[in-house]
Amino acid sequence: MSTIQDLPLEDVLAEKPAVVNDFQIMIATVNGSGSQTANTVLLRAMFRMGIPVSGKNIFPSNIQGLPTWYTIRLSKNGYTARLEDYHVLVAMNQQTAADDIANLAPGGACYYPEEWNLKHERDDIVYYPMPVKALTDASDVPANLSSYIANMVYVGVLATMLNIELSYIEGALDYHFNGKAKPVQMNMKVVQAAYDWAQDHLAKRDPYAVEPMNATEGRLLMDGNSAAALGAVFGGVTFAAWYPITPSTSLIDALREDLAKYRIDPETGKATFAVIQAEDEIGAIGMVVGAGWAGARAMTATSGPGISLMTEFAGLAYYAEVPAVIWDVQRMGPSTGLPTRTSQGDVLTCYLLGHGDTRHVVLLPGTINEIFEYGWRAFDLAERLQTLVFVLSDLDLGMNLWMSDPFEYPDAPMDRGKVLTAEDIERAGRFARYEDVDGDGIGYRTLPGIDHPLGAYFARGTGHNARAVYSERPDDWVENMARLRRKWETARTLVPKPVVDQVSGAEIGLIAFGSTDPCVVEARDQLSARGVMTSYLRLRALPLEDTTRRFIESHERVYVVENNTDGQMASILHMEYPDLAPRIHSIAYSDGLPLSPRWLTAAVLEQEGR
Amino acid sequence: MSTIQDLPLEDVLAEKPAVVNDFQIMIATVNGSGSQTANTVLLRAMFRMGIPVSGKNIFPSNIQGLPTWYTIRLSKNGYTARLEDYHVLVAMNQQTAADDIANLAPGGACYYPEEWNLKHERDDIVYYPMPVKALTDASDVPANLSSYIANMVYVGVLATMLNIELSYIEGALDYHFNGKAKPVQMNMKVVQAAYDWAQDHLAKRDPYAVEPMNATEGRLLMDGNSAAALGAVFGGVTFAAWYPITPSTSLIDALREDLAKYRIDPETGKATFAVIQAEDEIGAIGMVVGAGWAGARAMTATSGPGISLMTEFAGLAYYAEVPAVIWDVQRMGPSTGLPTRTSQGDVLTCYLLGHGDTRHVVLLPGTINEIFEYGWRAFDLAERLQTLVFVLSDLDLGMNLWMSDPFEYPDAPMDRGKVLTAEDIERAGRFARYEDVDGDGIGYRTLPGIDHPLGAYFARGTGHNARAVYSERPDDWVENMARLRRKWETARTLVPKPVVDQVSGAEIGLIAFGSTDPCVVEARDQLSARGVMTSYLRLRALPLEDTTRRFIESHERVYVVENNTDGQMASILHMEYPDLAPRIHSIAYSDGLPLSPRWLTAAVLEQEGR
Amino acid sequence: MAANARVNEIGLSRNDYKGGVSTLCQGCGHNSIANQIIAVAYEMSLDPHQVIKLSGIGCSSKSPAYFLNRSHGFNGLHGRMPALATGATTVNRSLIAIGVSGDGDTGSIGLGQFKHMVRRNVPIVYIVENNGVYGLTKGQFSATADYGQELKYAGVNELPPIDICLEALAADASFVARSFAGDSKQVRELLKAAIAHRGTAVLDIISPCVTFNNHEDSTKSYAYGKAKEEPLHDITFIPFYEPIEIEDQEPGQVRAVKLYDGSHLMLKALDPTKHDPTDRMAAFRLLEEAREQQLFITGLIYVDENRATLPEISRLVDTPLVHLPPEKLRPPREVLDEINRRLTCCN
Amino acid sequence: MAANARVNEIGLSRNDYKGGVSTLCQGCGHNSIANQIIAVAYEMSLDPHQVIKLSGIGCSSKSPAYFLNRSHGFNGLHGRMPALATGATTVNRSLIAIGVSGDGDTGSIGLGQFKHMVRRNVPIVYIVENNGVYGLTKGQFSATADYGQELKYAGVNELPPIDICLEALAADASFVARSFAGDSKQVRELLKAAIAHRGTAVLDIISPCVTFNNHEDSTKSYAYGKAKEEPLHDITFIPFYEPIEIEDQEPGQVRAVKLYDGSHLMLKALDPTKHDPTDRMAAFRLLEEAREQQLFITGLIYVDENRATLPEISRLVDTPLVHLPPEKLRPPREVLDEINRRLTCCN
Ligand SMILES: Cc1ncc(C[n+]2csc(CCOP(=O)(O)OP(=O)(O)O)c2C)c(N)n1
Ligand SMILES: Cc1ncc(C[n+]2csc(CCOP(=O)(O)OP(=O)(O)O)c2C)c(N)n1
Ligand code: SF4
Ligand code: SF4
Ligand SMILES: [Mg+2]
Ligand SMILES: [Mg+2]
Repeated sequence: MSTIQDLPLEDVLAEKPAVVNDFQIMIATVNGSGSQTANTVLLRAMFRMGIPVSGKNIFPSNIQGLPTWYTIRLSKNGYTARLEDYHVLVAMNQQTAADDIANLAPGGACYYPEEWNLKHERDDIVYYPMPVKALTDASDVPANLSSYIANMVYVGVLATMLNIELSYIEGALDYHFNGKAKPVQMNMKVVQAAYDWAQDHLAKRDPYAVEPMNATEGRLLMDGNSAAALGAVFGGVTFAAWYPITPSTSLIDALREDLAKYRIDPETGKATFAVIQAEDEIGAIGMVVGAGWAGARAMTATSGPGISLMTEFAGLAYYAEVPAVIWDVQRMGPSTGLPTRTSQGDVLTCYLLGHGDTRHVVLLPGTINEIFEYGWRAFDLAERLQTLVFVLSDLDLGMNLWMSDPFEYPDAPMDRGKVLTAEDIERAGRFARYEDVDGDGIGYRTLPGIDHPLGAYFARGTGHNARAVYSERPDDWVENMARLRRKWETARTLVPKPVVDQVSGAEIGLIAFGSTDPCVVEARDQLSARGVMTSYLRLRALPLEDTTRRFIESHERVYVVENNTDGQMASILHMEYPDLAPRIHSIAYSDGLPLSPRWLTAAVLEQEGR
Repeated sequence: MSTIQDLPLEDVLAEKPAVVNDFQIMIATVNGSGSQTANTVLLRAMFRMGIPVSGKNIFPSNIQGLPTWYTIRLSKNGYTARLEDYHVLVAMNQQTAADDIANLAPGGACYYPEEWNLKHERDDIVYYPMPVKALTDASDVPANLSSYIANMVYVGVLATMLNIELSYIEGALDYHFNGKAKPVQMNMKVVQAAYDWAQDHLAKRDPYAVEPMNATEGRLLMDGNSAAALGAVFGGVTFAAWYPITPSTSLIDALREDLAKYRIDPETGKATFAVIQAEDEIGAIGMVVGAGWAGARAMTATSGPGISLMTEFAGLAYYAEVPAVIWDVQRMGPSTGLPTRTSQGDVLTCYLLGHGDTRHVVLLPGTINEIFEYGWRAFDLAERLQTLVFVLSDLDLGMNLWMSDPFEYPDAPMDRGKVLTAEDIERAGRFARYEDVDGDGIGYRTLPGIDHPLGAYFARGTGHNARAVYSERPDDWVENMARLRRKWETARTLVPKPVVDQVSGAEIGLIAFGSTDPCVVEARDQLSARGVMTSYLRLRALPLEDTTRRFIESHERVYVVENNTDGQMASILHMEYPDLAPRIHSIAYSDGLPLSPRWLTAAVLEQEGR
Repeated sequence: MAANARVNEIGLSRNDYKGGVSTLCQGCGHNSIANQIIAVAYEMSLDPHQVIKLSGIGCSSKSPAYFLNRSHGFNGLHGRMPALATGATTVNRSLIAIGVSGDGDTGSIGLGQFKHMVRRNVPIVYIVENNGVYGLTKGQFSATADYGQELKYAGVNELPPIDICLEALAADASFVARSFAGDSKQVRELLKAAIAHRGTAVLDIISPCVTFNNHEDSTKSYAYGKAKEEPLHDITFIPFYEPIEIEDQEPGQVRAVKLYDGSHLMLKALDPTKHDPTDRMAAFRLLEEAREQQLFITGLIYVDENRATLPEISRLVDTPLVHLPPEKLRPPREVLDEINRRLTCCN
Repeated sequence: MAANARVNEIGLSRNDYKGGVSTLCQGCGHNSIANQIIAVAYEMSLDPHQVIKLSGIGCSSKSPAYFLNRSHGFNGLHGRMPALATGATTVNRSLIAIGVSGDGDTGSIGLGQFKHMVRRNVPIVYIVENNGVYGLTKGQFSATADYGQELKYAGVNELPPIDICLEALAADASFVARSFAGDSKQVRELLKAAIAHRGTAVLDIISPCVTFNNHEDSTKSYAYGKAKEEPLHDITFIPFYEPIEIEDQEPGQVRAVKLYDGSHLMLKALDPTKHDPTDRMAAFRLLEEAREQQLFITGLIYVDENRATLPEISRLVDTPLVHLPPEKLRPPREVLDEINRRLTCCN
């Protein structure tokens, strides 16, 4: 086994006191090597120590053998944005090791398999070789299974070197394997061996360490896709149709699991739901629209390419006024783009999806809690408004683990919207599907199967009058579109309001949405440290409502921060508020990774000319 | 046969002197009744008399038996917009006769089949019964064919009553039947009989008449779809794939005819082109993209629903940088909407088509000449820019007959863009498909079949670097998108510039595009008569270029006029020029019909508070 | 006694099954089919409120507006009715779905969805009103057009036809039948069988387009020699035709039906004593042979009453999902509490 | 003598036909197929510059990056490669198109395009690397998955499989063959025949997914009884496998191939003395029988060398359209003058 090398690190370390609970770990592996368990166990162990953490998986679009990076950020201040720097590197991928090491922050620690016989080229970092092969070989796990647990070596080594009590690791493993003793034990054996080895062989020469805190009590750690699925279950979803696509697939996987758990009829053992894997996204949304029309709470989940394929049906649902929920877990576009990288690039697309004069309600959750909430609330909105509701998540929110407060039970019964019964029609003596009885632009609908001679109507994407009869009359068209406009105004009053932190005296406002929230939160602190006070409005839905107008009016300059190339939300604000457009500026960037606070701070300072 | 009734019309007519070459005729029929020949013959006859005319067909989305209206406007001033009023009614559809007559302008003339025994309820119009059945029965056309020519009765009657010499009718018939004597003769017989009958039996009691002028000499009368097809032929199109959809179908019909005429290789008798009817629009655009990639000048034509289905491929072509041309002959949306009514509702859709950060070049022809020109120029632009070029026409431009100056032969050889030969590569010793060698954002491409070991590249919609190699690297993505942005800036300099009529001292500017031009032209005269001077900019392409910015800057208020509900072009201007957005106002309307000058004048006056 | 006065088992008159006035061409086969649907629904005493009518886009797809006004209808997108049907019938398994499509709708743009619907055995009577052309867009070839057929505007079709029945069979259809719009009796019989069928019942009904499929030269017909008149008018004139109606056909017999333009369609009624419709291989053979002989087999070609339907595969509760009360849909507060407890730090 | 030093008839070494390094899983059948394409292209002395490689999206669709680096490639959209191929081969009829797709790509999302491409007889070698799952999206069932098959994450498949060969046949394919990725020799032979074929050559190659199609229970196999170990890790760990390779198979023989997880695939090599591949009816029978016996027929199932290809139907000039000089494309000025003359008022 390796001996400890002596490096002239003193100059670096001398200046650096211990850095506790405030750094980033980067674990570089290849995909298919099973590191995901090791990484999330590490993350969860520190979370259970009470330390605010966040983890991001940067993985390739293939199944096996390509570089994958996992970052774990610890932040005693509770920041969860992506840091550009990393301070502790676990280099498990020889292919990328040179780059990985080159980018390690000065003073950082580099763990790597000693089999590499790595040349220690940088003298401003600490190298820690790990006997990965030796330790796995030495484990009493059956030989054919030993490679399964190789990654546990770095878990054990890091536990020693960062000062993580093994009980936390064991707890995390227990959580990961759902309490199954055998895999927990087998993995723990390797962890323990590595831990012991490190105790004996490695001397701590870098400043990075963890310490228990009390900042995660009562919080949970979950990925957005799982939260969305759970939300949908509590939203009473009865129908989901989908077609697999990264990064939305795990949403439906979770949904199927949750439904099987919580929505099997106890009396009959049968399903109170159906989940259908369609042959493509046109099929998926078509099924969902059919189900929504028939009265179900129906949803699909997809990503950009699927959204593109749903364009025509989105227009039909808009114009025939069929409720359904579409989750777009965004990835990089245009086109197939980067299937395993994050972006907020579908904002304009979803908002306007469909040819002709089409415009959709879009929810923009920014936290795991909100994702859960919109998971059920989207159905209420869709049925109330009788239209599609898009929920925009993204790969970062959807597939990475985030801290969250516990989920809150829906605060009201399900709102099934305006659905007439046979009795209602009997009483009224008439029924006109698209009549604006209440002045809110929303007609009353009936469901197939209603037992009344006047109960049926004919849904279609072609021009129709208030009685749902085919019509090419100019006035019918104009009236119908005017009613849809009124419905849009109603939607403004029903969608979630933005979250505003208005700072008195702040000249500039920041507007953001979705997964960029952690970045904005941290950058605002950095900016304020530089003397730039900012207000902050986090959009949570389209159409916009008046809070946003007032926010913009009350700042001289407003920067719209988003993780795409074209500044799509800024464009929407420009087109919705032309009178305010000159003060609305875009700060947009997209390279596949979550936005970093350092970048945002610099971008704002630059635009502010500071 | 009918006798002439006496009506107390004197009060109406007394005030009205003869109205010559300045009124609108409305012919109400049912579709499938074959009136199209009669109507266009009438239109063309008057055109050949030297009178500026325009004709609009308002037809239902079925094949037989539903109401259809055809309007012919005569305007000695050369106006060609749709008038809301009509002054001469040919009522051939009993189903709509009541409404048709009710809407006839006071003092107008109503022709109808005497078989109806119509009650003459209005005393402010003139009724002229026509013995349609009697005259067709009396014709010596074989009985089984007589209904084919029934509509010629009103042609003959109108010829008498409006004062059209039969030689013009005959000339128009000759044109219509491509010089084939037999159908011309048979139709003329009925025309003549009706003409004679009217001479004998009808006394002129309304003021509407035509007189030869000299305002159409050297001009032609054509529908936009035919002009587009012809333009494409002169653009050297080699490949078209399509799927039938109203109102774009006749574009491809014309293209197939023209290609068969002008593009059969004289030596071999074989085709220098392929036109493939795809199984749907996804197939159509896929074939076109495949053909464009392989080096062909490839095009498709469709309408809104087809555009929706092309979304995913549009994103691929944008990002893989494949040239091709897409004609969108717009109809009413959302959804299937009104398939046989006109709209400019796909502007935003086409501009942004595709998920992710996608943005397309869009040409906006406003006249038949321009349609022809863009028919060929779109290929030059597509190949020069290596991207999709959308050409937005609409049902009004595409399917109705318009006057036009003769077509101009392309002013330059075909621009096939940056295509490397094997020799080029041999010379350079290298080839990198997406490298920005010239700083204009446009790389050099090669075509399959190039005979050089370094000549091949791999096209894809996923992330790639300058050498077209798959890449997930953040910097590759960012560089590629930055280059596409540069290409976009290059596009600005290459697309057709707007046409500007800047009126000194005009406070307000009007911006329009496409088929609304005639409406704007006429409304400007009406406005100036009301003391409102306007400048006018007609957009001819997206991306915008600086002329438009300067135009907006030089007016306090700018109104963007468009035939859709949401004011889509106004939105684009808002998002592209946020600094100018407050002065950019939307005037948008869409009811399936072309915009009327009266409506526009009123809308501007209202917004101006006058 | 007027027909209207009569009522069926559930007390409805034939009129109660009517639809709006057709806007299709006079003589269009699609109208005959709509009429047979009305007749069959009346005769079978279907509850119209339990019926849903679905369609794509096309002349054929307009049909649902012309029957069963008391039933909910959804005129969807071109070629995409199968998806709508899949969703609707899954969430309400008590509905009887009648889908009407065209050959363009099903065979061209919709082929993929059609086959996947068949494969899932979605409970629906899926009627293809097959005329070999795109009627509504004025006469282009559809994917079922005869090889070598000539149309005025579309030219000559050089592609082999897609056989809807063969496609259904290959996709494991549980019910495949073919008929001719003019054979009211057979259409009615097959409609009844289809409605009684549990899964997807594919009914390919040849329904000539009087307006655009006026082919003079068709592999379906013997040559029609009439010298063509010089056209006196253009395509915008559409003559009126009487619908074609044929008499009862003897099983096994081949019959030539004269179409509007004088061309002929060759039909052969299946002989049930000779063909076992539960034999898949026999069904393939039948279709392949008919193809070689350039004639259309009519009748019930294949049926499998045992294949599980999509709601069955999905192991749904018996109550239609859309009728489940809120308490069956939203788990109680305690369940979320328990989830939170399990998830939150640091148990 | 090193293999690299050898050159073929056009002076290229085997290396000149190589592609990039594969990023597929070790042992993936798709890699074997890519290797056979390299071998065949080399042996047939194909000019790589005249080859285009096309694909959809999926692990299989990545393959074209791993062979024939000197050929142009287009990695298109999921399920939409047929359209790209149709356009490209029509405008350049001298190209040899090799398309690689997956069963999800062709059988699920792409079924419609696939069938219409086949129907048009587009000149292309169309390979389906068929593993019954979606590899790239991690193990859902595709439309070709066995009935009753169980996957770890996707559960049990309750739908009948789509048979790519049967689908091709029903759509009037002019060349239909099936093989197994591990049978290099047969794959090579069929590839050669396919490349030599003028129209669409459909090659359905069973290519097991080592990572996700590790089914223990499959209608393709006899039961695999091994008691399952408690999983030590989750799906993110993917073991390395050696590619499966079988020895030459006797015609007519049934062979069970052991897959990575111990399950078995039943293959039956066609006996060319017993099966006439020009007999369409026989081909249907063959596929239907194999289906009933739950085994896979491998070999050339159907071929029709006479069917016209799309470029032929389109009556194209011999010169590829993309090579036509400008003067063949843009009619001269006089033509437009004449058109203007004819159109303008008032002749
Ligand atoms: C996406 C889309 N593409 C094209 C159309 C235009 N379109 C309407 S009906 C039709 C064809 C209908 O043919 P078929 O299904 O055979 O019905 P038929 O009219 O012959 O009864 C087409 C192409 C459309 N509505 N939507
Ligand atoms: C429109 C669209 N939907 C979904 C996806 C996601 N996706 C990528 S590959 C794939 C399935 C591939 O399966 P298959 O064709 O069988 O190839 P394999 O990976 O098994 O070789 C899917 C669904 C996509 N890229 N595009
Ligand atoms: S066009 Fe043909 S299919 Fe359409 S309604 Fe008329 S006859 Fe029927
Ligand atoms: S996941 Fe399966 S199909 Fe994909 S590369 Fe791995 S073994 Fe092959
Ligand atoms: Mg049809
Ligand atoms: Mg697969």
